[in-house]
Amino acid sequence: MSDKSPTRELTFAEAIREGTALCLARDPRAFVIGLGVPDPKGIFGTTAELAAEFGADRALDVPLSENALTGLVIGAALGGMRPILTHQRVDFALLSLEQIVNQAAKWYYMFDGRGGTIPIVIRMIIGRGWGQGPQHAQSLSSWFAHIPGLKVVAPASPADAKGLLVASVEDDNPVIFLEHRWLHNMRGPVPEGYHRTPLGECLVARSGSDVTVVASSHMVIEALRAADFASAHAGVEMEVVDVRCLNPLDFETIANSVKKTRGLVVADDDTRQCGFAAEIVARVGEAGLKLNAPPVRVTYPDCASPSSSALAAVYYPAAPDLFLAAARIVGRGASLVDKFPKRPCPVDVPYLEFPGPF
Amino acid sequence: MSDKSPTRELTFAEAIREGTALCLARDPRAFVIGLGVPDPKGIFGTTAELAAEFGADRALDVPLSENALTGLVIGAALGGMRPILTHQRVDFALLSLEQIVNQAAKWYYMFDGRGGTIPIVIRMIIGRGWGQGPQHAQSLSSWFAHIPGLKVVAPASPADAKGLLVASVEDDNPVIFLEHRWLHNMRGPVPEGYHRTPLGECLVARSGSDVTVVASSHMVIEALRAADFASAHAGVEMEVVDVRCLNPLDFETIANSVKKTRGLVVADDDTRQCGFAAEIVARVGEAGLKLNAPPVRVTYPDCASPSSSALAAVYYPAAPDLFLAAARIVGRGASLVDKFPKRPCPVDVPYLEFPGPF
Amino acid sequence: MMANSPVPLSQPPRAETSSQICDRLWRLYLEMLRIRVIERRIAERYGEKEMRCPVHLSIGQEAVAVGVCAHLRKQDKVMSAHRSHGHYLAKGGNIRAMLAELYGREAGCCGGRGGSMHLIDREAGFWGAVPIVGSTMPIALGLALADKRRGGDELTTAFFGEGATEEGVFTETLNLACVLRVPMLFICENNGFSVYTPLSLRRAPDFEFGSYVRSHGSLYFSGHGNDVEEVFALTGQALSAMRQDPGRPCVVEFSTWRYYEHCGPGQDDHLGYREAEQIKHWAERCPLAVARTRLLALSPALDPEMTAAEKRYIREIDAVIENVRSSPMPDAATLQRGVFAP
Amino acid sequence: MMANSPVPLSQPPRAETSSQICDRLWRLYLEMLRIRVIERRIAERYGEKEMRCPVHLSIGQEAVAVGVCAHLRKQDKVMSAHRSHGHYLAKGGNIRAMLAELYGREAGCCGGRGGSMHLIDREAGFWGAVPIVGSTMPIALGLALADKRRGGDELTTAFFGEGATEEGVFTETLNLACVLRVPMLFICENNGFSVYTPLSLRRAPDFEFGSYVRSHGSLYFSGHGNDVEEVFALTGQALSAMRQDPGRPCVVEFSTWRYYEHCGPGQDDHLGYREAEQIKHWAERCPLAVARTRLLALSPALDPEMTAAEKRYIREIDAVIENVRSSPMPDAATLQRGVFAP
Ligand SMILES: Cc1ncc(C[n+]2csc(CCOP(=O)(O)OP(=O)(O)O)c2C)c(N)n1
Ligand SMILES: Cc1ncc(C[n+]2csc(CCOP(=O)(O)OP(=O)(O)O)c2C)c(N)n1
Ligand SMILES: [Mg+2]
Ligand SMILES: [Mg+2]
Repeated sequence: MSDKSPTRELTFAEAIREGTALCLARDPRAFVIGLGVPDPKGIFGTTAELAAEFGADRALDVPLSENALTGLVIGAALGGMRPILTHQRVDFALLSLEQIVNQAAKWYYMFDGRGGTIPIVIRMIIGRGWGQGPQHAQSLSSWFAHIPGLKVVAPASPADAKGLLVASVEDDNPVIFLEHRWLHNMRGPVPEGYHRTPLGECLVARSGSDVTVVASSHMVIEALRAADFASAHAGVEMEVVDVRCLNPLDFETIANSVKKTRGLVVADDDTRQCGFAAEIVARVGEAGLKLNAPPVRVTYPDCASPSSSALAAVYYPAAPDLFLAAARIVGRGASLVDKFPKRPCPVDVPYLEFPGPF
Repeated sequence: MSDKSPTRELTFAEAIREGTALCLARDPRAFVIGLGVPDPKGIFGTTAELAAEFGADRALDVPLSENALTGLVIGAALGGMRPILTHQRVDFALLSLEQIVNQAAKWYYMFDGRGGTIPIVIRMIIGRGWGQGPQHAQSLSSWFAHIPGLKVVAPASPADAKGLLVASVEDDNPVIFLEHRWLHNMRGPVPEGYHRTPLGECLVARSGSDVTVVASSHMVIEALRAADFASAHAGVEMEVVDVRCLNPLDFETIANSVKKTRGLVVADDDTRQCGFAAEIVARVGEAGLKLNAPPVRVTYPDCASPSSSALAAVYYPAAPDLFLAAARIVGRGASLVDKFPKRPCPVDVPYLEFPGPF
Repeated sequence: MMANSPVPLSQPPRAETSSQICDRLWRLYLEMLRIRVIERRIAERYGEKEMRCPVHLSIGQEAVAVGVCAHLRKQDKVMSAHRSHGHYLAKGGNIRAMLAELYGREAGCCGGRGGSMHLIDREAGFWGAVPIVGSTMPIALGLALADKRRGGDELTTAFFGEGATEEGVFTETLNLACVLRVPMLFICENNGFSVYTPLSLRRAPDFEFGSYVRSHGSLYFSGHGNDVEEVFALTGQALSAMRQDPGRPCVVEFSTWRYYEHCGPGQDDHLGYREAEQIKHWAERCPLAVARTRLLALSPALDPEMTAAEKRYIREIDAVIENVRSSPMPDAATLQRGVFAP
Repeated sequence: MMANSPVPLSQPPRAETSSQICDRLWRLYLEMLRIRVIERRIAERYGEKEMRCPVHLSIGQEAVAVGVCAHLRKQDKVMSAHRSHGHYLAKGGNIRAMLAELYGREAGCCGGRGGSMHLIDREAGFWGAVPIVGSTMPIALGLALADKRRGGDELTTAFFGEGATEEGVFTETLNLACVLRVPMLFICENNGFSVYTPLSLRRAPDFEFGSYVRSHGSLYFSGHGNDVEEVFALTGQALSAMRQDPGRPCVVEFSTWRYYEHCGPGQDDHLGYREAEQIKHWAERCPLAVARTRLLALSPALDPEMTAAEKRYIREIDAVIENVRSSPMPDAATLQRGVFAP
C-alpha cells in the first residue's frame, strides 16, 4: 500500500475507476463486464475509458441477460478469471438472484471446497436520485447480508470505494459491492497506488461519547452531518460507525462503541422490516449491552420509493432525523432540530448541480 | 365460518387441498397453476385431483418458466382472475423475484391505486427433509417480509393452513404462502366448510408465564414440544406465540406476551443474519420492553443447508435447543436438557415413515 | 384541452380530403404530430428542472405507436416499458395525468409516485408501463389470458424494444402464449440500440429474429417502422392473420430510430456511438416528414392545416403544462397510503 | 476397484474383436453397462434408507452420457444438473466419492454436503452438477470463456434435459455464446418429460427446437439418444462442425427415455402419466439391448464376456458400497467450515 499523497482528492466514481484500472493492470485475469461498461458514460464514470486503456475484452458490453450473465461470470471465475460484473441498478440484479444465491454464494461451501472458489465482484448501484421511483431506487442490502457466503460491501467515501473495490477483487469469494448513487460525485482524499481496505472491518468515522450511530454507505454522510450539528449546537457527541462491510460484520467495533456510549441509533438506507438495521439492534440486544434508552432505527418507511420530490422529502430520512433520534436518546437538544441548516438543494438530489436524469 | 366438526382431523396437505377446492368452487375466477399441479403426486397431495374435479383449466401444469409464469399470474390477477401459483421449492422462485418484488409487491402502491390490485397467492415450499441439501431447503422468509406490499403467511397447523389459504385467496394483495415440507403430513383438527383465518394475527398457541417463544411454521411444533417438556420437567411455563403472518405483523400480541413474561426466545427456520428473528428482537428492543435476560435467537447457523444426516443433526435447531434457551433465560432447568426425550426417528425426517425422496 | 384519444379510424372520412387513403393518413399524421409536439415540449422544458424524473423520449418512433394503436379500440389493452409516452398517448391516455406525473403532481396518473417510467390509464386501455426491461410482456400475457377465459374479444398488445427480446422472459412469455394459445400482440420496436449498445454487441451476425419467434409457434411480421402507413397496413395484416389462426400470438417487428438520447431531453449523436451514415439514413426517414411529403403530394392544400394543427397542439400542451404546474404536489401525509390494497 | 474413467477411445483395438467398429462398440457398451449396474444397485439399496437424499436415476439414458463423453479428454470439462450420475461416471468421476456422497459420508465428493444432486470431480473434468434446472448452462459457458481467453483447447460440455430449454436462461446463455463466440457444446437429453409433465403441455405442437437454436447463430444436430453408436457418431459430426466453424457453439439434441421414476428408486409407469405405446416403444429401445444385439451379431463370442463383465461390475459396486458404508460420517464440528473461502 502506498500513501504518497493522502490529500489528493477524487470523486467516489473516479476512485472506483482508479481501483478497477489498478486491478486490471495488475491481474490479467480481471475483467469488467456489464451493460454499458464501455459506453460513453461508463457507468457514471466508474468504467470510463477502461476499454480504450485495456482493450475491448477487458471491459465488455453485453446483451440484456442479467441472469445468464451472472452464471457466466461465476463460470469464468471457476475457470480462473476474476470478473467484475456491473449492474446499473440493483433492481435489475433481481433477475439474477438465483445464480447469486444458489450458485455463487454456496459453491465453495456446498462442494466442501472441491468446487473451487468464485472470486467475483458484483457491483450494484443502489439508492435514489432525481425521481427514479419505485423500481430504480431500492437497496436490498439486508437481502444480500442474509445469504451465507456472500460478502457485502458498501463504501461511504472515495478512499474506501477504491480500497474496498481492490480488496473485493482480490477476495476469493463473491462480493456484492453496493454503491449509493448519491456518492458517485462526492469528492474526498484517495490514497494513490494499489491501495486496499480490508473487508470485514468497521470504521469509526467520527468518535464521540454520547451515542453511537451505526450507518453504511450514504447514510454515513448523513450521520456525519448530524454529528457535526449535534456537537456544535447541542453539545451531543455522536460516534459514527461506518459499517463498510455488512458481511462479514465486524460487530466488535460496534459493540465497543455501544459499550462506551450506551446509546444506539442505526441508520439504514432501506425499508425497515427485516432490514439490516434490525440485525444490528438484535445483536446489541442479544449481547446484553446496556443502553440508557431503547435503540432507534432510522430507515425508510415500509413502502416503495416514490418519484415525486414532494414525497421523496418525507420518504428519505436525513441528517436531522439522525440528530433527533440521537438527541432523544441522550435526552437533550431535541428541540434544536428546527435549527438544523436547510439543505442547500432540493431533497431529491445530492447537490445542486446533480445532473440527472439518472 | 362453520365449525361443525372441530375434531375432524386432516393432514396439513389435505387441509390446503380442501381450502383450495373451496376457493375454486366458490370463486370461478380462482385457478391453480404451477409445475406439477395436476400431476399424480399433486404437490404432496395439496392439489390432488383438482384438475379432475374442476377441469384442466382450473389446475394447470406449465413449462419450466418461473419468471414469466409469475408475470402471467400478475397479469391474470389484474385482469380479474385470482391465481394461486405454486412452487415446489422456494429455491425455484428465486428466478421470479423481479416480478414478485418489483411488480406484484409495488403495483398497487406505485400506481397510487389506479393500477388495480394483484390478488395472487404464491405458494412456496420451504424447509428440509431427506437430505435435500443446499439448493432445496431454504426459507428466505425474511426476504419476503422485507418487501413492502407482500403479505407473508406461514401456517403451522392444518387448521391454519386451510384458514390462511382461504384468507390469502380472498385477499386483494399478493400473498407469499410458505409451507414447511415437514408439516405436510402432520395431522390436526380442521374446521369443515369455508373457513377463514384472518391475515395479520398472531396466535398464542400455548400460554405460559415465564418466557415467550416467538415462532412460525414448523418451529411452532418444536416450540410446543419444548414447552411441554419445560412445563412437565422443569416447571418452566413457556408461552408460544405462533406468528402465522410475518407481514403485516401483529406485534401487539408479541409485545403483550413479552410484557407478561419478560423473556424472549425467537425461533426461526432460517439462517441468522438479517433473518426474521432479528426483526422481532429489534422491535422488542425498540419498544423498550423490559427483559429479565437478553433475548435469544434460535436459528440455523449462517451456512447453507447440508445434505448429510450427520450435518443436518447439528444444523437444524429443535425443541431441546428452544428449551435450553428458555431455561437459561428463566435461570432454571437448563441442565435438564439432557433428559429431553430422544427423537423417535432420524434427524433428517419429520417422522419415521416420511416417504422421501422429496 | 387537447383530444385525449387517438382519432378512431371507424369515423367517416373527413370532408376536406377526397380519398380514404389520404383521410386516414391525415389522421395518422395528426396523431404523430400531436405526440411529437408534446415530447418536444417536454424536452424543451426539462431543463427547468421541474420535471424531476428520468424521461425516455420516443421522438422518431411515433409511427409505430400511432400505426398500431389506430387498430385498437378503447377496450383493447396496451402495456409498455420505459419508453412509453408515445404508446400512452396514441392509446388515448390522459395527457394531463401524464404531464402531472412527470411534474410529480398529485394529479399525475400515479399520483406522482411513478414518474415518466410508470404511466397508466386503464380507462383508455393503457394498463401500465414499468421500466424493468421485459417485465410487462408476461403481465400483458396474463391480461390477455384473463380476457380469453372470460370469453372477451379484447386484444392485448405489449410494446417493447428489441433489447427486451434478449431477456429470457421474452422466450418464456412467447412460449407460454403459444402453449396456452393466447392470441396476444407483441410489438417490437427495433431501434438498434439498448442505451448506447448497438445490436452488433448483443446478437450474433446471423441471428434471425423471425425464425426465433416462429420456432415457438408464433406468427411473425416485420416492416419499416418509420412509415406510418406501412405500420398501419402491416398491423392490419397481423391482426387478420391472428383472426384466421385463432389462439396464436403474433410478434411484429418494426425497424425505427430514436432521435434523442436514450434518457433525457437532449440529442447525443456527438458522443459518436451511432454511425454518421446510420444517423443520416434515419434523419431522412423521419416518420412525420415521410407522412407529410406523401400527404402534400395527395393534397397540397393540407399544408396550412398542418401548420395550424401544430400551433394548436403547442397551445394545448402549453396550457396543460401551465395547468399542471399550478396543481398541487402530493400530500406528504399520503406517503404510506396503499402499501396494501384494502 | 472399478475403473473410474471411461475407456478412452484412443486405446488400441482389443485383440478379441476383429473390427474397429466392434471394438469401439464393445467399449461403449461396457461403459453403459457399468453405469447401469451402478444405478441399478443404487435403486435396489435405496430402500435401506441409508442413502438419505433424492436420487434421479439416468437408467435408460446411458447412451447419451457414454457416447458424448467418449469424445472427451480428461481436461475437457463437463457440467450437469439433477440427473447427473451417468455424466459423472462416463466422464470418469470417482465412483467411491459419488457413492459416499449419496451415503452422506465424509469421503463424499462434497463431503456429504450436497447429496446426489451435487456431484463434482474436477480432476476428472466433471466441474459440477446442481439441481436448479438450467443453472449450470451459463456457468459452463463461463468456464468455456475462461478457457478460450487463456488460449486453451479444452472443450466444455453442458448436459441438461429438454425441460431446461424452457427456462429463459437457455436462450440467454446460447445468445451469449454466439455473441462472445464461445465454442461450447450443449447436450440436450430430450426424454419427453419434466417430472410428470409431458412436452405437449410445455411446447406448442409446432415448436421447432432446431430452428429455435439455429436462429441464435448456433450449430444444431439431433438424433436418437438410445443408440450409442449414433450418439457417438453425431457428437463426432458436431465436433467437426465446430472445428470447421470456430467460435460457434453447438447444441445437440438426443431423444431418449428414462425407465425409472423422475426421482427415487422405483418405476412409476403404473401412475399412467406416460402412454402405454410410448412405454412399449422405448422398452424396445433400451440402449444396452440395442448395443448388445448389435455386438452379438458382430461377435457372438462376446456373450459370456458380457455376463462376466456385468458380474464384475456388480462385485465392484458392492465392494464400493460396503467400503463407503463403513466410512465415517462428516464431523459435526466441520459444519461451518468453508462458508467463505480463506
Ligand atoms: C432488466 C433491466 N436491465 C437493464 C435496464 C436498463 N435499461 C433501461 S432501458 C434499456 C435499453 C433497453 O433497450 P430496448 O429494449 O431496445 O429499448 P429502447 O430503449 O431502445 O427503446 C436498458 C438497458 C433495465 N431497465 N431493466
Ligand atoms: C428452476 C427449477 N424449477 C423446477 C425444478 C424442479 N425440477 C427438478 S427436475 C425437473 C424436471 C426437469 O426436466 P428436464 O430438464 O427435462 O430433465 P429430466 O428430469 O427429464 O432429466 C424439475 C421441474 C428445479 N429443480 N429447478
Ligand atoms: Mg432499442
Ligand atoms: Mg426431460
